[in-house]
Amino acid sequence: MNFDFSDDQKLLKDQARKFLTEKCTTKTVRKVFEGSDGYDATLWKQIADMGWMGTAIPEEHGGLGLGYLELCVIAEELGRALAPVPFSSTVYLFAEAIMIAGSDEQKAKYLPKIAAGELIGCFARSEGPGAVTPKSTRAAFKGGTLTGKKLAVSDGMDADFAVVLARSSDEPGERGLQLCVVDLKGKGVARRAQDSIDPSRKHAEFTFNGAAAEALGKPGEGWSNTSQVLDRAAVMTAFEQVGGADACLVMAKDYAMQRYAFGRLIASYQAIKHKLADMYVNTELARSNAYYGAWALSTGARELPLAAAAARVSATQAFDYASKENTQTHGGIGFTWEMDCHLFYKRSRDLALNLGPQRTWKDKLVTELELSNAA
Amino acid sequence: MNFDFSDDQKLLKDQARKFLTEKCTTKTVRKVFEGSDGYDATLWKQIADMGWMGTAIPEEHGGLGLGYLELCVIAEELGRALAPVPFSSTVYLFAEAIMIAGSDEQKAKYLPKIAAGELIGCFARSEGPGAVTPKSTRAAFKGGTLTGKKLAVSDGMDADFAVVLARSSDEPGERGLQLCVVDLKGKGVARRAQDSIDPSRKHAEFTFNGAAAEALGKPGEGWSNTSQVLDRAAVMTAFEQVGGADACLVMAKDYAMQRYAFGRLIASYQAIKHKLADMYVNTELARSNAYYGAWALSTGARELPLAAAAARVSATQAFDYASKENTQTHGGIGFTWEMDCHLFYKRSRDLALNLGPQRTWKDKLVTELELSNAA
Amino acid sequence: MDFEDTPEEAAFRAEANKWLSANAKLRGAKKSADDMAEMENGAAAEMAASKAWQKKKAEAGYARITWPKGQGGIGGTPMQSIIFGQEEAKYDVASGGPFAIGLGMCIPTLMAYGDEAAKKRYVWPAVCGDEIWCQLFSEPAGGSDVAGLRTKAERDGDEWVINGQKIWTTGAQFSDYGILLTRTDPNVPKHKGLTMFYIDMHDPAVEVRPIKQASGGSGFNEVFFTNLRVKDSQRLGEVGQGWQVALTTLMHERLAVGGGQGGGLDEKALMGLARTLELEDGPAIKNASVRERLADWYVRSAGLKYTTYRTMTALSQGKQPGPEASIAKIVVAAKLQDLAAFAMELEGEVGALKGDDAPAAGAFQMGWMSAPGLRIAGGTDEILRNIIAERVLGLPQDVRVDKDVPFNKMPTGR
Amino acid sequence: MDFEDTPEEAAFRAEANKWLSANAKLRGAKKSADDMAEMENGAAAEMAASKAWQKKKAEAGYARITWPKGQGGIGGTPMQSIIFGQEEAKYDVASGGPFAIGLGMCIPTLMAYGDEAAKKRYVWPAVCGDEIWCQLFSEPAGGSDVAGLRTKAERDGDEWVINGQKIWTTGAQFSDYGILLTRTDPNVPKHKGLTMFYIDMHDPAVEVRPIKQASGGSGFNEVFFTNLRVKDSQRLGEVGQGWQVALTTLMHERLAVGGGQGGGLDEKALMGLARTLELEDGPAIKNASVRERLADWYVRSAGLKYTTYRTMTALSQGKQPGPEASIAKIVVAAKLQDLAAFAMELEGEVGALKGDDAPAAGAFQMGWMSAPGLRIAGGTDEILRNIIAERVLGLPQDVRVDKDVPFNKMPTGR
Repeated sequence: MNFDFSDDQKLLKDQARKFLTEKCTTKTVRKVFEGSDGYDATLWKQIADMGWMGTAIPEEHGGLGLGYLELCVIAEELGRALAPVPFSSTVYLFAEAIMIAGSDEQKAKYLPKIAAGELIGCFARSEGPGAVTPKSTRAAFKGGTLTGKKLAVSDGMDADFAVVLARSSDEPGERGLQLCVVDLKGKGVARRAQDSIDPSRKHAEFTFNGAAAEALGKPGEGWSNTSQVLDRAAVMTAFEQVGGADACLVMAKDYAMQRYAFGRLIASYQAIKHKLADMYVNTELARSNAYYGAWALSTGARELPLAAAAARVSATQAFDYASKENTQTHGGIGFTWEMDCHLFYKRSRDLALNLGPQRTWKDKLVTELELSNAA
Repeated sequence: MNFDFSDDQKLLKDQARKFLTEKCTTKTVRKVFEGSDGYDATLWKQIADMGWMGTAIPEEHGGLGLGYLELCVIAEELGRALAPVPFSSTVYLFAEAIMIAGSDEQKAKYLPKIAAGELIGCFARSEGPGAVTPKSTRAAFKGGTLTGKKLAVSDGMDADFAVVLARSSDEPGERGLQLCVVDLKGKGVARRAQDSIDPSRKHAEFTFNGAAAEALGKPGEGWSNTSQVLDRAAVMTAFEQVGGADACLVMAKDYAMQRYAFGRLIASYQAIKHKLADMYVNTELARSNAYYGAWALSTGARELPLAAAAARVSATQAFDYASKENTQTHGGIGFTWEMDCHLFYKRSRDLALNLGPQRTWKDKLVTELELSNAA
Repeated sequence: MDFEDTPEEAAFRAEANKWLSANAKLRGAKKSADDMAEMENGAAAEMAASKAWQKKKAEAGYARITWPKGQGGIGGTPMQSIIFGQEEAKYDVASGGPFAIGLGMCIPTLMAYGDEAAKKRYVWPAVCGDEIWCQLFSEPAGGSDVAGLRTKAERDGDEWVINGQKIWTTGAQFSDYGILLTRTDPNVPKHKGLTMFYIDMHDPAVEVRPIKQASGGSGFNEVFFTNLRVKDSQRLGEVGQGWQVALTTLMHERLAVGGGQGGGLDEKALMGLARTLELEDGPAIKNASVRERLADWYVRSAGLKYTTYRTMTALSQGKQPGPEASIAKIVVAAKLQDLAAFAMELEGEVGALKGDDAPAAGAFQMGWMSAPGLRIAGGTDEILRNIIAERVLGLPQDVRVDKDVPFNKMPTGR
Repeated sequence: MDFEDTPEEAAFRAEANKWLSANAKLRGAKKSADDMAEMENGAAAEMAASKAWQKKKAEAGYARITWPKGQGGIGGTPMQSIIFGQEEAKYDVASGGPFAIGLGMCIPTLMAYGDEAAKKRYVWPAVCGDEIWCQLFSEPAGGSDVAGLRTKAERDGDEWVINGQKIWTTGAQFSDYGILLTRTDPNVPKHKGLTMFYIDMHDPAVEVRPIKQASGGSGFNEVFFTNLRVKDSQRLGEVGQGWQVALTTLMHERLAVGGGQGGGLDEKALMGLARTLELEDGPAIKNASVRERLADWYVRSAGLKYTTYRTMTALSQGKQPGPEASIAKIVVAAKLQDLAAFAMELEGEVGALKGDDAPAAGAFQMGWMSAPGLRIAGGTDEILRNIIAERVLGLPQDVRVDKDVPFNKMPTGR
């Protein structure tokens, strides 16, 4: 039994935490949160210099060729620090889409640039409110051009390229779907910044009007390719969420241990103690589910879809609770703009919605349970 | 604005409480709970002498001709006392079914006996686990005879007559349903006692094999008649549930105010204080919803289906929480057979399932909201 | 059991309506273009409109119905106040919001503890809207624990010199006066060393700074006092009796805060959203999980509504409503947070947007961002549960280690 | 990260399996008719089988793997204990349940505080299953507050005379010995006046009465002492040091209780039920609200399962697992109560039945009836949250008013 990260992986994590504690304070986060920049370019450059974007990219494509476990420990620290960089869009989504569905040519074209920090990518699925389904996907990819709209694309204003889920044939349902890659600086692409609840993760609306696009993966496989990308991204995002939840627990605890009310530390009141105990319980369960997701991801286990869904649901719930109750523990001061509580509260919701809501993942989880019970 | 019971109604309530405090202690309840009798015949007789069964039955049919508000205040006290009598089966269900769907002849035949406490009735719907739907209703009422099975009928072993939901024609769905009345002492009726979680409310399985039955209401109206009966019963049961929840709150509070742990009354710990505060909040909300249900019931308002569903859902949640957390407040001793906590815990669940589960009522509630918004 | 007025109530309602229709227009279904333009004249114009409407009401005795004639009232009943409020809500009139704290809390305190000269000077200008008051109690060191305050008042002849800071002061930026709770003796237990004053908010020794909230808004302020000098005649109550005076004020606060919050973002709004969205398995409104939550939240809203009716009935019968009103905010705040988050999940990835980019013009996002504040302002969830436990159910207070300790000997972590 | 044994662990697993297959049969999918008949011989036969199997294990060093050779162990690691347990579970062997408390808590206490003669006399008979021990701490006056106990031990020459009552004593009805915490000095603060003894449960001065639980079962007992005389040599630890001794015992209890409870009634069982039921809108398994709950409960079960794996990994690496194990019972008990209630609602009116009359042979009803006990036994939800807050997160204890007060001056309400 060795259900833990290796010493090397732990060392990497410690280094990442140390680096981010120094270089990515909440002051760094606020510069993006309160400003118009989509990300912190200095931080992005530093991260690139350390090779983080290439952690799971094979060496032949310019990556470090380490693996997903290494990427997971970095993800946890990025989540803890609320790092304002397009890491998840570029690494968990865009790069994984290329690795899953890309041709050798495409891998050679995109992956080295990602690993070098020279390419920001994103992934575009939603076209409106409600569920993303084969039916809701109307953007049309035909004859090497893309036409249609995509909304709420994370890091969309800063991305160089987008992977887009689109309809490439008249086949019904998911059989008509295919992924494609679009150069966002090309003709026929209009982008508009959209206001988001967490402005440290900016979003964009894309309007494609006959934009040049290249196929990524086969026709009819767009939906299943997307599912695979989302499974992988869900595991890594779960680590970001666990990192965020853990940060909230630490903040709440630290505050409760120095704030007095009625002559006592507020940490001595059961209402606070039990709230923090619940935060701890949720976060530990989420961490354990995330570990299992990491194992499944790193070994390519066929349990990945179930493990990813469980990690996603558990981590979303943990971060949601921890960020809410961290604010509550702080009382009035916790609801001011100057305190950092709301940065976590807003990030928790952004991460909960990006990649699709809990409902969708829960339904998927149960579908996987049904399949595994039937097997 | 007069959203309260009248002084006369409050007086009736006080009298009922006083009577039940004296005559229906938990010792009385335990006699039925732990014994084989289906109800306490002495208590039933005393209640009959006071005319409670006839509270809402018109004077022309031997009742007191008071009204539903009066019946609601009695229901709250019966619920608080966990009265082990077939009151709800006979009065809320059987009598109401006769009043809603019965012919003048049928009213004259059954209502005076009910009012006099000489007839115990019940209402039989379920034929198996899962939802009761037109589709799940297979018992066949044809040519004056009934054939089929009904399960989990409250007070079924002691009832003289049953109203039964059955299929009377080959019309599909609810159009094929009709209510009928069966003399349970007649031929072709077999009954078997079923074990229940709350043995102070005993349940029975009925097997009808060509039993003589008379139609109650028109063919095709069985489902809508049942809905009407359930709406009325839901309001009165909500009062029983509020009474039960209130009793749990009082028990929990009294215990917390005399039990010491670590040198302090347990009532001084926030974990207990906040638990009791939540019980109070839930119970007050439930009471207010029940009042609205009572108003709708007593005035025959068209809001009754919505009001009944809201009263039902709210009261079920309040009693569920109060009975669970009353046990928890008592700690180990609360989980012993000798303490009364479990009597409330079990009754709360019995009331939650009888008349159908929350899920069904919630769905109905939203359907009513949709209709009222559309109107 | 009915929802009808008593004959007296009906008569009062008719009278109120007569006056309202003579002095205001019924609220139309939609604002006209003119009205919209008017509103955009901004805060100053709004405030002027509020003051004008307040004066009209005060002169007619509708501004504070339960107060005596000539002081903005008619010596009426609490039920008459409610009836007037119900009718007023049907008319297109300016908000009475700016006066709520002054008239709901500060002036009653002044009426209870001020001298005749002060009452004569301040009551009418406040009730007629000419002067606005705020309440200066909370401090950074003590949110829930109001009596833990540190703002110092030191005697200097016939004056007091005040230094310190208040926080969460609603309306300080447009207030003319305020009632201010200070510490005058740090050597006695904390509740015993307090003294109450009223002060001029325009004094240059008073500095008001708005607080930016996590939701982006700025409803509250910090207020700083640097050698603010007030006359001893501005003292309310005896020296060292400030806590008793404050309790009078706070008792009025509980009645003033209460329910009704949540910005109208309830299950009806969610139902509206659910009707427009498609989920994986069809229309959101048909989804069992959505329907279950709609029902859960509806029974809580409806339960609160009918609890208010019960309270109004008690008032109508001349009874004093109890602290049951505390339940409203606990229920509403938690529901708002959950409901808004759930709505955003229904919206999907697009739910992470806000403002006009989000569905329903970002109403659910706004509700979700303001909910944490609602769970805290006017008493945290935890404090309110304590209040219900102690004042409604009669359970003991939390163990108090601060009752008999001199204030300056109390642990504070600083 | 993997789920594989280290080479050493794999070797031990193989060895354990070799021994097990030589001494027991693999557990079949179904019990044979013969086995069933055997089981119906009842409790006495079951106990005999348990004792026989325990002896075999003790002789082979598998009864208490971490204990020294010759005392039922092999001086092994905690991980080896777990591995043996995993392998043993695959075989059709009698339960080790009757020995869990004695070997998990009582004997370790005796080993720490008993004299050589006592160790020599009691350890082997306990480990080989000949003698069963129980733990006599809890009293009616103090469930969560163990140190508030009142059972009195008074010195009489070389003996002590004990009077009082214990409660919630698991296994008292078949125990041969027990460790007993008593109050020897009521004039000092409560933690300081306690003394620990071990006693003979067959002494006629000891009376055991089973407690009927709300679920109908009787797993616990009350134990009464009427002038029970014990020798001073049966004292464990110094006079007045009983609390320190008890802490040793309780530390072992936390490790022994932990997770795994809930009777296997989990989301898999619910899923099985949901596959068989029709709701208003079709099969229950397709209902969005059912699916949502299945997922909610699954992630909690899975989270616990993988938390256990993390703990085992720590053990495997020779680390001491922390009090994180406390989370299991909080999670499992609440889940059981909610899940069982939800299942009953799916069953509809028929869910109010129990036993064979209910679907799934009443499994959900039984779970629902036992859940309140699980939320209390071995530490209430509230006490466990306190433990997590204090021991894991390092938050302060609740305000203690009982620390320095003589026991007989403490308020008790009696």
